[in-house]
Amino acid sequence: MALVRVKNLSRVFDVSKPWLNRVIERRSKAFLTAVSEVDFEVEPRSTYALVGESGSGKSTIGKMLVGLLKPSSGTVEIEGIDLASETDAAKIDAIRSDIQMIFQDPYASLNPRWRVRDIIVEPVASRGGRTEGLAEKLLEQVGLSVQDAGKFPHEFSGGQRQRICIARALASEPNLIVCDEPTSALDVSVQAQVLNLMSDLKDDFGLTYVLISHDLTVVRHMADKIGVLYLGRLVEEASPNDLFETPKHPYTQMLLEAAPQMDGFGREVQPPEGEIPDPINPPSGCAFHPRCPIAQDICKRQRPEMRSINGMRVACHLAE
Amino acid sequence: MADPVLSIRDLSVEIPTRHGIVRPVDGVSYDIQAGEILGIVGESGAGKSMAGNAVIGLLNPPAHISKGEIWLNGQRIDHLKGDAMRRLRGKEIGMVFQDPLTSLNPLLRIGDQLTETMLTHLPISRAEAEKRAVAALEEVGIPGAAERVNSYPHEFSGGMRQRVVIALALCAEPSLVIADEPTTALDVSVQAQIIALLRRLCRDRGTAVMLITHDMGVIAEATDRVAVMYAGRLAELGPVRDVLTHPQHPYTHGLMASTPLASQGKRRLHQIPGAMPRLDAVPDGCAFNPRCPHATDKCRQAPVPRVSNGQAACWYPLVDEKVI
Amino acid sequence: MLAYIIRRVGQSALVLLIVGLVAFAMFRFVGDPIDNMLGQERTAEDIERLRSQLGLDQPFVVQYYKFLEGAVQGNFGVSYRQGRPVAEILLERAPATLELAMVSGVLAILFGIALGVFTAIRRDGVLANAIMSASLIGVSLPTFLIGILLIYLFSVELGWLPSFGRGETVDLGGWTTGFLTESGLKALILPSITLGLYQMTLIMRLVRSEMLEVLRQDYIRFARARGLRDRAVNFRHALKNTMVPVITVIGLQLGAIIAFAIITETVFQWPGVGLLFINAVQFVDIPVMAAYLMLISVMFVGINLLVDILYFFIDPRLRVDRSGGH
Amino acid sequence: ETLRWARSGDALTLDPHAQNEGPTHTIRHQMYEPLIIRDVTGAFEPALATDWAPSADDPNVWVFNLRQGVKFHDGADFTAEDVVFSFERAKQPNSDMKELIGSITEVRAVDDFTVEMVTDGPNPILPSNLTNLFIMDKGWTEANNTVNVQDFEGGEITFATTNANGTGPYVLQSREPDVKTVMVKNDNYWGIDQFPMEVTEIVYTPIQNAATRVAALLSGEVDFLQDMPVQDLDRVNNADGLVVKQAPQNRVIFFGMNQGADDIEADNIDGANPLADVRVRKAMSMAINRDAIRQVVMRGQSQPAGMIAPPFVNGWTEAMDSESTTDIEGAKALMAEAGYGDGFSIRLDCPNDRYVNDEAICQAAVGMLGQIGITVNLDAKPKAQHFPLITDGKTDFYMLGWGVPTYDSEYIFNFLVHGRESDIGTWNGTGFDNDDLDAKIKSLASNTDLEARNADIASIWRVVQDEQLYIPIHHQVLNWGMSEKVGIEVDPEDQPKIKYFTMN
Amino acid sequence: MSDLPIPVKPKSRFRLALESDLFYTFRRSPVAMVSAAVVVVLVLSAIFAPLIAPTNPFNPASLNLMNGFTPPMTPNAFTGDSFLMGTDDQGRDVFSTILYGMRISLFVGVAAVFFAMVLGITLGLISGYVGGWTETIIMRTADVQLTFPSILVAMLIFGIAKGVTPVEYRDQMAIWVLILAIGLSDWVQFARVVRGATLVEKNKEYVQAARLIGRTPGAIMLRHILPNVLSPVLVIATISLALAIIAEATLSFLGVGAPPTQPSLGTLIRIGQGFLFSGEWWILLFPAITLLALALSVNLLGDWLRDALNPRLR
Ligand SMILES: Nc1ncnc2c1ncn2[C@@H]1O[C@H](COP(=O)(O)OP(=O)(O)OP(=O)(O)O)[C@@H](O)[C@H]1O
Ligand SMILES: Nc1ncnc2c1ncn2[C@@H]1O[C@H](COP(=O)(O)OP(=O)(O)OP(=O)(O)O)[C@@H](O)[C@H]1O
Ligand SMILES: [Mg+2]
Ligand SMILES: [Mg+2]
Repeated sequence: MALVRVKNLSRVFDVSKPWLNRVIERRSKAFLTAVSEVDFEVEPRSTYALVGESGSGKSTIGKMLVGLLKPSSGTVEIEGIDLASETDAAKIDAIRSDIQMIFQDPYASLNPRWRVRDIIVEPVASRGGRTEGLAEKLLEQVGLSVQDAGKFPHEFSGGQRQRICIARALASEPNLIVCDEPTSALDVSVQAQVLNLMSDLKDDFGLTYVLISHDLTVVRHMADKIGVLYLGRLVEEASPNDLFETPKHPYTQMLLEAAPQMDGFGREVQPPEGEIPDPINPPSGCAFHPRCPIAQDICKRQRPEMRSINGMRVACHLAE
Repeated sequence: MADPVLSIRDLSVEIPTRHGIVRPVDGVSYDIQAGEILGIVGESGAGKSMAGNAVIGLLNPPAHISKGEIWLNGQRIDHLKGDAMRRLRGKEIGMVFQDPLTSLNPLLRIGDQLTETMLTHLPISRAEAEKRAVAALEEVGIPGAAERVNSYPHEFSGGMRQRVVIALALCAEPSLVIADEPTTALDVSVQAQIIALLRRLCRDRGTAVMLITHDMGVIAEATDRVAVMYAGRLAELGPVRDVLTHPQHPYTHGLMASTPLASQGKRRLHQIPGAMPRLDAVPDGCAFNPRCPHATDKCRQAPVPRVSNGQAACWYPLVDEKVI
Repeated sequence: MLAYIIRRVGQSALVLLIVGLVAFAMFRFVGDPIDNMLGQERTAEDIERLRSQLGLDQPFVVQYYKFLEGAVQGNFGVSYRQGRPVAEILLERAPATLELAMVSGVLAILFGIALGVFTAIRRDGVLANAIMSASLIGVSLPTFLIGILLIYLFSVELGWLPSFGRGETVDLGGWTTGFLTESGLKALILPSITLGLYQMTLIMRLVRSEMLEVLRQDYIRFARARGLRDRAVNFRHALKNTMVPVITVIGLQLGAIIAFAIITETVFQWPGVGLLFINAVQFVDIPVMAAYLMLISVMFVGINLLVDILYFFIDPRLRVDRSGGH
Repeated sequence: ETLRWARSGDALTLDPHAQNEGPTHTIRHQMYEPLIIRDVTGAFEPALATDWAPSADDPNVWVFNLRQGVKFHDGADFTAEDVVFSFERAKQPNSDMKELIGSITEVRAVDDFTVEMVTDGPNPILPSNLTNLFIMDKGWTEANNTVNVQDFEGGEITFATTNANGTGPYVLQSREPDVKTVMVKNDNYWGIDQFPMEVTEIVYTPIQNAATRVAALLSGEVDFLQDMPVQDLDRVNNADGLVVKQAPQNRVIFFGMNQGADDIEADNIDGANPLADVRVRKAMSMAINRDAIRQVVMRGQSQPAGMIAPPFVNGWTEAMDSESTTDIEGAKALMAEAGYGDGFSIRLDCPNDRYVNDEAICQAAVGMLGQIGITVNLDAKPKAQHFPLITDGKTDFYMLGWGVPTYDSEYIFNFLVHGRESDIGTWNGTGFDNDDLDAKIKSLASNTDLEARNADIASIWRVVQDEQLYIPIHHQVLNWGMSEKVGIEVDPEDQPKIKYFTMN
Repeated sequence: MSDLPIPVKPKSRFRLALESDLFYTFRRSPVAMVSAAVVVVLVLSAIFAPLIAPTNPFNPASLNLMNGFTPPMTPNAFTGDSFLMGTDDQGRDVFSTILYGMRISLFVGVAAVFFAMVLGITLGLISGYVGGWTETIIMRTADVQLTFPSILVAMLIFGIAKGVTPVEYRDQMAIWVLILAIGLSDWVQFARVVRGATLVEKNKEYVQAARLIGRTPGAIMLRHILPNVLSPVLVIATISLALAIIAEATLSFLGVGAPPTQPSLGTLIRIGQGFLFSGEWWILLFPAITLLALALSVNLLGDWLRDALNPRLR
């Protein structure tokens, strides 16, 4: 059974101007659809990756998964329980301690005024759990030393901080960790350390990851399944090999083509056309159609549904 | 070979700090030819930006050039002061910064920022400058340039703004462009557009480009030669294909190996232990020695050999280590 | 634009309503108006009669409304102390304060901005540092002390400038001005320096720190990297951006000048509303206090409204529709 | 020549009968005239009356012959009718001058230039009461709808509050209350040849802040300064072209104590009034070191007082005026005897803008009383708030200063010793009320046998002294600072009349 | 749980403070050190005034009026007493009076700033963190408050308090009214800065991490955000302290502050300025210098703190 089941998930932000401006300028309310009708499932002990360009709704989905944001519609079920509609406080609490998150910016993720020990044990301490020696144990598990528990975050480098964040995430012994761009602020050499650590911990603790990233190489390296987002919509979902070898959606193809390659010496690519449209007034039909090299009439009119093709899911009228 | 556009000789930059003198650029030398793109790559804090700022004379005090020479088109410029240096900026050296959102003055129209730059450097009339401003915007691929000159920066998207910044850097036709992480803040698709633009300009105008980035992929695709920096020093310098496919310096090698590559599947990533030292605690000898698997006592004591084109700053350069 | 201004006007009106409430509450609850008006030999009847005459038996909201209505028409009642309508006294005194505030405001803004820019640009210069140190003394010396010292030096010891009052004034249809006579102009010098000095120091320090902040911005680095002349960088690029936050504060300071005039007016016996107010406080002359309060807030709100609109013209980002994009 | 004249406060109103207050009278004196004034020496001088005498026929009548050919500023002729009108106006309930003419029952015009005043008994000193009673023009007053005296306390303003139409030597040119009042020479003044009248324009400016006031004189912006701060006398005297002229003032400063009440609220003793015990009052007086106050606070500009009558006043004796002694030990003993050996605490109400260094004197007294165990909490405030406390009987321990424009003890007794009634004893805040004494005081007004009258006065003073009704402090010395070109001697009542000024 | 590693004793806060950048820049700044020294000396001498001062000027019974106007270090003509800084018109030893007056000035200043700080921080935190209507109301109130410069607010409150309190309590009340008045006019700054900082901090990921754990808004505000917004608060508090001291002096100068029998520095200056022309300069000069020294050094410290705590300047 899937650990995470996301159904028809949408999130709309109200970005209207103040009331008075709307009245005077005769505008209606403006809504930004950050996430629109997204469906996916995450198997236990697997890594599910979400990729997409900036503003495609990755973080918004991540926050809805962990309950930091409420969905506008649709549901997120973790272990069969929907945090938004569940009323049993005990169940909610149980699920909450089952989910953790690692953020992009290791510098902003740690309260600079707290000692590392207090930071790490906070998830447990705030629930009244036993914290004796816990921080030290976790620090060793993430490859730091016991002495570090008494230090303050500013005494650590970015990679070390990310390890502390991981230690904090592990403190409440979660099943699911949502990682929002965990390495994009790190240098390659440190990124490798963190990615390796994440893989090790996954095996050791039987963790499930939802990995959010815009870096295709990282995603390919880590994920068991990849979902590609464009303008808040899931446009394609497949295993790494399928996705990278035979991308079905023109956007995925464009993305793969445009991404710089380590062996692409002097590669002359035709750079993709245009930029991501304004999410407040997204294009009709398939949101990608204005930039799509193969777009046809139907793409303008009708929003493509997710279809399964050869074990991949793709939302494109023309994909086959 | 023709004289290089830019030639840096044994350049050091020093910053006096609380913990002693920090040397974010330490004995760096390289040349850039006309029409060539030199990539500068390295981890955050390796001194890439400092080197670029030193060239254009925009080091923030107390940082200053402590040693070495910088030659631009046969003129020595590292000791130029005040107005003399200012005349070179924009005119001879164009600069593109990382963040297009903050590089443009929010209160001035794009066109005004362009004409003001041209009028400062070129002996042309205002009308002429305005005409050229439109042309400059067209050249970097801004649609509807004639109207867009009257727009304010906030009316552009990120990618467009970076094009404007490039247009500004190029509008006085400098012979050298320093681009400090020009694409880091941008999406891949836009990044590809900007890189293509830079390459085209370099090719069409014969401009020399110094492209600072930490993205190996960008280096591979965009540059002709690459200089790898580590802890303020040059680790390796050479044609991009040689350096990336056959790195001689263990650091370059480690860097390449720790990047997840499609070809290598899901195996454990190669990992360089530790992290780049803080610049106030660079170890003696080779700066990389504590992290290097091959380090000997010699690496820990003797200063490393000098880098020359195609050769690494290492006592024990790797041979035949193919990475890609 | 329109919406912006309407909102500002609305907010200003709200501010005035609240201030009005305070003023009204002072009237209603602090000085017992009956006590103040009837004195010793009052009878229960007298009190009742006066209560209904003053409308004190009506509901609070009605009373407040009546008060506001009166206030809008400039009817603030009669000063307990002077026995004259407050509005009349205020009108008589306002020109003195306004002229003083205007001169010191202009001085403070001109010198404040100029010195602020100078000290920011020559951040490490000897002169700039000297100015900065002096400015700290400026904010550390109470205004009244400065006034006393100026009088001592320039009036008593040197005998160059008058030590008190407005000098000769010319009456221009109800507005008495000191601008048109030599003695009036001379009399303005010391008080306006005293009053403006503190605000000038504040503005200068603010301009400096904002300017330094702006000078650190990427677009300034980029402007320098394009080889623009220092003058263009400092003034066209930096100063204009500095003005955006500075203007708001200047607006606040201008309001403060009018209030700080209380001190200056006391020291220099300047016949303005400040002197009136301090006397009112000593005498618990509630009508004058309340009216002064309203007067100050109207001026303050007015200035800030102007400033906000000015703000709007300086910063193009405010002018466009901000809903889309990010 | 312009006289630039400054003092600490402004006239409260111009209405001649609305306020009986020194500085207010001072301004009026330049524009209005009473029947009689006092010259710089304090002697009577004819003003609008040329001569006056009790009627030969009726001891209850005074006859005044009026000056002829006098015109008001607006050109109207001055006649007996105006005098009658003005006296009637001054007797209105709103008038603050009514106490002074309380004994007058009728004023009648015999002819255009003769007026008779009928009193309720023989009143030998009536003329003394008239020196601040200004005459208004009946026609002007009626035309401007200001027949009724302004209700000052009630906050009323009338035409007469801000305008003036007198017979005086100067004409009001402009007035901004608390700011500036300008008067110009009245070229039609009846006495234009009699008096120097060298000042052609008067610019009167109140300056509250003492230092600013002195600075204005020092810097030459002011020619004539009243309310000179005593500490600056030397400085002004030593300055080029400036002089300070001084003279003893007809004003005594003292403390009053509420001794009539059974319990007072300003102290910390419940159920008893320590001030009711004469031993306490004596002890308090003995604790005050008047010499020290003279030396330090007043810088020699005062004369220690033993009674609350200035030396100018009929009834003053040197013996009584030196009765105050300082004796801390004796005072402590008295306190112990009265049962207050441990002292008590009390609030002292004090003005801070009326008398010379009033607040500093109170402060000094606080320290001195502290030495005999009385903890004094000082509450100093402007005169406008202080005086009502006394007249309303809301203070238990207060400072007051008293000048005697009539130069007779009766004036003091009427206001300060007689038990408080609606039209007499109005400034007696002590709660002291002795019916025998009151009768004696009342009889003074109509006692024409001056010897017997003086004996009565002496005996009343004896009681006041023995009861320690008040604690006298000192007689003020008056200081006027002026430019050397101003020629004028100090007026003991602090009432400069500019028509006497010479300018050279 | 024997397999758990033994915790190591971390460095104490004090040691960390000594090693901190702040302390380092402090040691490097002569201005900061000198002004800190001045502040410390002044504050200590105010606190220990009863021990240091030769006389107690607040006890009127101990004064000898004959000592009035004694110049500094010159024997009095009548009593032969001699005073370091002379005496004032009441025979009070100026030196002692300054010490005692400084107590009042400092107490009023510190208490007012503390009051403003607590109020401002609370409202700033709440409006920044909670947002919405709460924020609108609080910040609009702040705008209204800004309409009234401190001096004006203080005088109004003073006037009103004078109108409503019985005379007996006025003296005791004066100081509390001063504190209330100055504090009330000062909270906006704190609220604005704290709100601004809170808006920044609340979007930082450590706050999200805390929310994720399910911590209550109160706990997040207090335990997480508050410690991180304190450095600008510290700067403002220092500068406000200088302002509050000056405001107190100004109000006392205007006669609406400390009573003359318990003079603060401002009251002393008001008294002293009356003797400016008469040659008794010491009555004005010494309190004025003290006030200037106090305000200046606190201001200098604040200035230095602002630079030192500003991360962008480092
Ligand atoms: N609180 C919010 N209010 C309004 N709009 C929001 C809010 N949060 C996110 N958005 C908008 O929702 C869209 C998706 O945002 P999201 O942060 O999920 O993107 P992302 O894919 O994580 O991008 P990035 O790679 O830049 O982090 C963006 O257009 C963003 O501007
Ligand atoms: N004022 C300073 N005092 C001390 N060290 C400084 C100062 N300014 C910069 N440095 C150090 O100089 C080094 C070089 O910085 P530089 O900006 O050149 O690095 P970079 O390679 O461009 O890094 P990035 O990829 O993050 O831009 C950094 O390690 C930085 O910490
Ligand atoms: Mg994101
Ligand atoms: Mg850089």
